[in-house]
Amino acid sequence: MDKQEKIEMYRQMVLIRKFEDKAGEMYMQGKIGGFLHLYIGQEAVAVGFISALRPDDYVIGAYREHGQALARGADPKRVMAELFGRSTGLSRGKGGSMHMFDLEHNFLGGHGIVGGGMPLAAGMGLAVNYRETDQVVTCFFGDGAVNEGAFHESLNLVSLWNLPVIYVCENNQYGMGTAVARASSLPEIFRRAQCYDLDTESVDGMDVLACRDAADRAIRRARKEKAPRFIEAVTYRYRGHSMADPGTYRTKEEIEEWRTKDPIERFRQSLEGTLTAEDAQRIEEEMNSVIAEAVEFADKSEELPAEALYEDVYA
Amino acid sequence: MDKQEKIEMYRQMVLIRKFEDKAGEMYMQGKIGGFLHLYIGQEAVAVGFISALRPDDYVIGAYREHGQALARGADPKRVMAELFGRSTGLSRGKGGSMHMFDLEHNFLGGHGIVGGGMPLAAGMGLAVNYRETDQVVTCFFGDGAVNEGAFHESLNLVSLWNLPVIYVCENNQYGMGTAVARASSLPEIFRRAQCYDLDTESVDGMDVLACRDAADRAIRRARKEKAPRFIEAVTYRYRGHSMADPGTYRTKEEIEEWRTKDPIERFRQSLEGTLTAEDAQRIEEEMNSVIAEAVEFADKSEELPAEALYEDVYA
Amino acid sequence: MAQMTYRQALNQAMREEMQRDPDVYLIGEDVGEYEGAYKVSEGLLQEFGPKRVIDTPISEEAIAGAGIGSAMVGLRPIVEMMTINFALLAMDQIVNHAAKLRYMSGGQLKIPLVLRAPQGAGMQLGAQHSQNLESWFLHVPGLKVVAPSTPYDAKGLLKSSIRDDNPVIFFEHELLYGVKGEVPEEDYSVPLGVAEVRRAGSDVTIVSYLRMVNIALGAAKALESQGVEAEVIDLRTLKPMDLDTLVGSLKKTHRLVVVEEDYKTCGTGSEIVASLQKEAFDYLDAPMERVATAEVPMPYAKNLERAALPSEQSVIDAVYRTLARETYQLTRV
Amino acid sequence: MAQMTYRQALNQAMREEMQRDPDVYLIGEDVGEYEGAYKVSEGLLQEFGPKRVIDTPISEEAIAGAGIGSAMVGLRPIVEMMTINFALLAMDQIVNHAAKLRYMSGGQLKIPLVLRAPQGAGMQLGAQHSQNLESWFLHVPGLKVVAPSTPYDAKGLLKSSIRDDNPVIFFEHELLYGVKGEVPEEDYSVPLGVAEVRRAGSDVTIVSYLRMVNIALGAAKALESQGVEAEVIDLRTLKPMDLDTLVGSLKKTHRLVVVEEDYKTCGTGSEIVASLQKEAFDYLDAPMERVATAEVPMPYAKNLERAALPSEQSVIDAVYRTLARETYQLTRV
Ligand SMILES: Cc1ncc(C[n+]2csc(CCOP(=O)(O)OP(=O)(O)O)c2C)c(N)n1
Ligand SMILES: Cc1ncc(C[n+]2csc(CCOP(=O)(O)OP(=O)(O)O)c2C)c(N)n1
Ligand SMILES: [Mg+2]
Ligand SMILES: [Mg+2]
Repeated sequence: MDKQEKIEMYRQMVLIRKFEDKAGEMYMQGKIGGFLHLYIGQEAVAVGFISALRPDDYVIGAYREHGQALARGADPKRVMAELFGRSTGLSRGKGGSMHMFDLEHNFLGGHGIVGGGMPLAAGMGLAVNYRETDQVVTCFFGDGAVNEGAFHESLNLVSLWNLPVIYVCENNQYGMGTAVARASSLPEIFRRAQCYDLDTESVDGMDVLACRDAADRAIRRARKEKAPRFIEAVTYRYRGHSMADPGTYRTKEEIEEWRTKDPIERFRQSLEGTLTAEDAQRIEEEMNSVIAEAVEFADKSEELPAEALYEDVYA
Repeated sequence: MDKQEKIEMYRQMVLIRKFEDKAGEMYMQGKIGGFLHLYIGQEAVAVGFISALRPDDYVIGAYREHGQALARGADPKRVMAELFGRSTGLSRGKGGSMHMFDLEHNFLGGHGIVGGGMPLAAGMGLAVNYRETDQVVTCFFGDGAVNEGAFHESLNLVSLWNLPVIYVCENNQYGMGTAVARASSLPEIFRRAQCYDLDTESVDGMDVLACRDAADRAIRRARKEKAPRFIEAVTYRYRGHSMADPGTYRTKEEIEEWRTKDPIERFRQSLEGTLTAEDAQRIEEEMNSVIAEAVEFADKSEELPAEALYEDVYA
Repeated sequence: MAQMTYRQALNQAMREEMQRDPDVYLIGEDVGEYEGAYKVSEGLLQEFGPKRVIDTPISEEAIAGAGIGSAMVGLRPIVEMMTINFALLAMDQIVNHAAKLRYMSGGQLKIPLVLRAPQGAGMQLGAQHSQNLESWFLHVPGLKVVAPSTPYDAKGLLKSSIRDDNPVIFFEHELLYGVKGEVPEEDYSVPLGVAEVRRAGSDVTIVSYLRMVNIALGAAKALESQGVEAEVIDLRTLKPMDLDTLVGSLKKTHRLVVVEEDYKTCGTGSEIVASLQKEAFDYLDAPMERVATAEVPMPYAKNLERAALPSEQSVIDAVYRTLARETYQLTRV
Repeated sequence: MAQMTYRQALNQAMREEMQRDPDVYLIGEDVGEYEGAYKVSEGLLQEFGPKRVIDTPISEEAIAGAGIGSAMVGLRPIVEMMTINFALLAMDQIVNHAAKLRYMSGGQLKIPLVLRAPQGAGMQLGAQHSQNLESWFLHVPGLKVVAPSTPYDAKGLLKSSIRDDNPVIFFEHELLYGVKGEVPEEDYSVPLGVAEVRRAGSDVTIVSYLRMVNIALGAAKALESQGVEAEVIDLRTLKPMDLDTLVGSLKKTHRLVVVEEDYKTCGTGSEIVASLQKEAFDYLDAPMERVATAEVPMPYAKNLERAALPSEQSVIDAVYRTLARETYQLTRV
C-alpha cells in the first residue's frame, strides 16, 4: 500500500466519524427519524475491508451500514439525504438509515433483519461462480447475528459450494443490551465458525491496517481459489445501540477503556511521518465541509411527492 | 447391565424390525396412507439410547419415530392403529405416521418438519431446570436436520444455558436422496456441533451396546451436571426414504455392505451364551404375535366420527 | 382507578400473573437486563430473577420453540418477540408447532403460551420494521389473537391470555405504549372474544382494533360535528371474533367501515366484511368499506409513511362513501 | 396439441426457459439427482448440469435467501420449496427481503425470482404437510401469486412467471401433478393476472383456483343435471387478481360461491367476497358463499381429511344456499 492509499483510508475514517457525529446531531434536532444506529468506533472495519475491494465486487451490510456505504464510495450528500427522507437519498428516501442501497457502487444494502443479509451474500457468491468471474462478496454483520439460523445455513452453503464470500462479523461486544458472552456459547466469535470447514480468523477491528491485511488475504483466497472466509473483527461501538438506547448495561469505564484504542487516533499516530499534522488538519477541515455540504444538500432536497408512495413496488 | 436387560433390548429391536416390516406391508395393501418412513436398520439407536432413560425423562423424535415410540414403551397396538388412522391410535388417528405422541410415556412426538423438534427439546430442558428436577431430554433427528437453522440456534441455547438435553443425530447417510457429503460442509456430522462448547461424540449406531454406553455417559453428565451433549450415531436405513422413494441414488452394493453390519444380527451374535437359539426363536415368535395382534387391533378399531374433526383444536 | 400507560398495564399484568403462578415466565431478546426494547418488562428481572425472566440470544426460531417445548411439559411461557417483524423467523414454530401440537397429538398436549409482540408503523422504521401481520395468525386454526387498544384492556386481556390454555398471539402497538388510561387497582381480567362498543351511534358502524381505534374515535368525533353519529366498536380479540356484536350494530346502522393498520388484501377487514355480507346481508344499505394501509412496503420518509397509513380523514371519507350511497338511493326514490 | 401431465408441463416450461435464457437456473432440495420430490425436475440435471440445477442442503431460509441474493445481482432463479409447508422457515427471506428489496432500494433492485411449491391436502400427510398458505402471500405487497389448475396454464403461467421481473410465488398442487391435459407444441405463455371462464353459466358464479377448479367443475356438472347453470371461473393468478372478470360474471349471475382449499378466515375467498360486495353491491341477489377447508389442523385419518376438504357436495350446497335466498325473496314478493 502506498502513502496515498493510506491517507485516503484515513480520510475515509474521518469522513465516517464526522458523518455519524453529524447524523446523531441531526437526529436530536428531529431532522432524522426512525432508528439510527451509529458506526462510531467501528470505522477501521469498514475502511480496512472495503478499501481492499475492486469496484466490481459486491458489498452487503446490516442496519449499521452508513460507514460501509461511505467507504464504498456512496456520496455523503445522498447518504445524508436518505437519512432526511428526501428524494435525492440513496434509496429515494424510502429506505432510511437501515436501508441504504447504492448499486452504482455495488453496495447491496442496508438490511434490518439481524442475520438477514447472510443468505443474500451466499446468493451473490453463487452468482459470481455461475458467471465464472473472479468477483468477491463481502458481507458485514454483528456479533448478535451469529446466533441466528441464517448464519449457520449460510456458512454451510458457502463452504460446501466454495463460494467467494467473505463474512465479516463486527464483534462490537454487544447485541443491543446483551453482551456477547450472554448470547454465544463460545464467546470467541470466530470459533463459532469453525465447524463449517472454512478459514476463520479474528482480527483487531480497531486497527485499520490489520483489517486491511486480513481483507487482502481473504480476497486473494476468495478470488483465486473460491475459498470463503469468516473473519471476526473485534471492535466497539462508542454510542448506544441506537439513539434510543440509554446504555445502562455497560460502564463508563469500559467505554473509556475502548476509547483509548480509538481506530482513527491510532491510525493517525501510526501514520506520523506520512501524514503531517497539517495534513490531518486539512483533512479534518475538508471533511467538515463535506459534511456541511451533505447536510445542506439533504436539507434543500425535496421530499418525494405523495404519488411516489406507489412507485417501486413492482418492476 | 444384567442379562435380562440385554434380552429386553434385543426383544425391542426385534419388535421394531417386525413392526416396521409389517407397516411397510400394510402400506402396500393400502391400509396406511400418507408418508411412511421406516426405521429398519436403525433399531440399535432408539433402543440403545432410550433403554438408558428413566420413565420421567422426555423423548422427542422426528417423523421416522415409530421405533422410538415403541422403544419408549408405546403399545404396538396403538402405534399400528395410528398408522391405520383409527380412534384407538396414539394420537386418535389425527397424527399418523409422522405424529405419534404418547404422553403417558413422556414421548413428545412425532414431528414432520426437519429440525423442528430441536428447539422444542431445548424448551423441555429449560423446563427441567426451571423445576429443578434431574430429568433429561433426549432428542432424535437425522443428518439432514444438521443444516437447518434450528439445529444451530438450539445447540447454542442448550450449551449457553446448561440444559440437560442429549441431541442424537441419526446419521443414516442420506437426507432423502442427498448424501451427507453433498449437504454438510463437514461430512463428519459430530464435528458440526463442535463450535458450541458442548460435549460431542460419534458412536457406532449399528451397535446397540455402544449406543447404550454413550447414552449412559451422556445421561450421567446431563442429570448431575446439566451438561448437554451432541451424539452422532452412524447408521443406515435399509429402505427408501419413504415408501415412495425409488432409491436410485445409492447402489445395491452399498446397501448390502451395510446389511452385513445389521444391528439385530450383530447383537444376537454378541449375546451368544446369554441368549440361546431357542430364546431368539421364542422372541421371534412372541413378536410375530404381538405384531399380528397389533394389526388385528388396528383393523378392528373404529375410525373417529366426522364430528371429531373439530375436537382437539383448542383446549 | 389508577392512571397508567399501556406499557405499565402490560407490565402489571405480567408481574401479577408471575406472582400468582410460579409456572409463568418471560423469555425473549433483551427482556431482562435491558427491560425490553420498549421497556415493557421493567423491573421484572429484579423481582423474579433470571430463572423467570430470561434473556436470549437473537434466535427467534429457538426462542419460540423453547417456549413451546416448555409449554408441552407444563410451563406457561410469555414469549416476547421484540417486534412482530422478527416473528417471520419463527413462523414454523408458531404455525407448524404451537398451533398444531394439540391436534396432532389427539388432544394430549396443550400449549399455554402467550407470544407478545409490538407491531405497526408510524415511527419511520421502514419496510422491515413496520409490519402488521395479524391476519396471518387469524388464518391459523389453533391460535387465538388478541389486540387491545387501551391500558385497561391491555392488562385485562393479557391476564386472560396468560391464563388461557392455548397459544395466544398478543399484539401490542409501538405507538400505544405511552398512552395513558384508567386501570382498576383490584384484580380483574377481560375475557377473550368479546368486542366493546367504544362509542354508540346510529348512522354507521366503525370497526377497529389496536391503535386504529383511536383513529376511528377521532373520526367519529369529527363526524359528530357534521351530524353523523358513528358507532365505534373495538374488537379487542380478533380470534375468536365477536361477530355478534358487529351484526347487532349493523342492524342499527346498516353501514360499516373497518379500519385496520394492516394491508387490505386478505386482511382482518376482508374477513369481517366477507362474514358480515353473509350474516347481515339484509341489513346492509351500502357496501362496507375498508380503510387500511396502502399496499406498499412501508416507506421511511415521514411524508410517505403518513400518506400510507389510515388517517381520520380517510375514515371520514369512507364513512361518507357509505352514506353517499344512501343519499344517492334516497334521491333516486 | 400434445397430451401431457401438469408435472410434464411444468418440466417443459422450466426446460424451455432454461434453454432460452442462460440466467435462469433451478435450486432446491433434491431437485437434481433425485429429480424433485414430485419429479417435476426430471431430466433437468442431466440436460443442464449441476451449475444450473442445484441440489441444496435442507436449509430453506438459505435456499430462498441464496436465490434472492443471486437475483439481486441479475440471475433469474427458480427456487423449488419441496412443499409450501417448509416455506414457513423461509418467510423472512420471502417477505422481508424478496418482496421489499425493490421498494427499500428506491427502485434500484429487481428480484426476478420464482418460488415454486406444491401445496394442499388430500394425501393423508397430516397437519404439518397439508397446508395452503396462498392468502399469506396475497397479503404481501411486492409479491405476485400464481395458482394454475391445468397443464396448459401450468406451462404458460410458469413461463410468464420466469420472465417476470418480480418475485412470483408459484403454487402447484400435489394432486394435480398427474392430471393430463392438452398443451400446444409451439411456444406460448399465459399472461399473469387474467382469469379464465372454464364454463359459462347464468345462474351462479363459482370462483376457484388450483385443484378446487376441478371440484367446482364437478359440482357445476351435477348442478346442470338439476337445471342450475353455473359459471366456473378459474382465477389462475391470485395476485394481481382479475376482479373485472368476476364483476362481469356477477352482473350476469347475481350470485357467487368461492371455492378454495385454504382456510376461510382471511383466506383468498375473504378478499374476493370483500372486494365484490363493494364493486358489485348492486348486482348481488344473495350473500356470497365461501366453501373452504374446515378450520382445523389437517388430520391424518382418511375419513377426517375427506370431511375437512371441500367436496362437490359442499359446493352444491353452497350454490343452493345462494339460490334458496332468491326463492325466499321471490316468495316474499
Ligand atoms: C431478526 C431480528 N431480531 C431482532 C432484531 C432487533 N435488533 C436490532 S439490532 C439488534 C442487535 C444486533 O446486534 P449485533 O448483531 O451485535 O449488531 P450491532 O447492533 O452490535 O451492530 C437486535 C436484537 C432485528 N432487527 N432482527
Ligand atoms: C423443513 C423441512 N424441509 C424439508 C422436508 C422434507 N423432507 C422430509 S424428510 C427429509 C430428509 C431428512 O433427512 P434426515 O434429516 O437425514 O432424516 P432421515 O429421513 O434420514 O431420517 C426431507 C428433505 C421437511 N419435512 N421439513
Ligand atoms: Mg454487536
Ligand atoms: Mg438421514
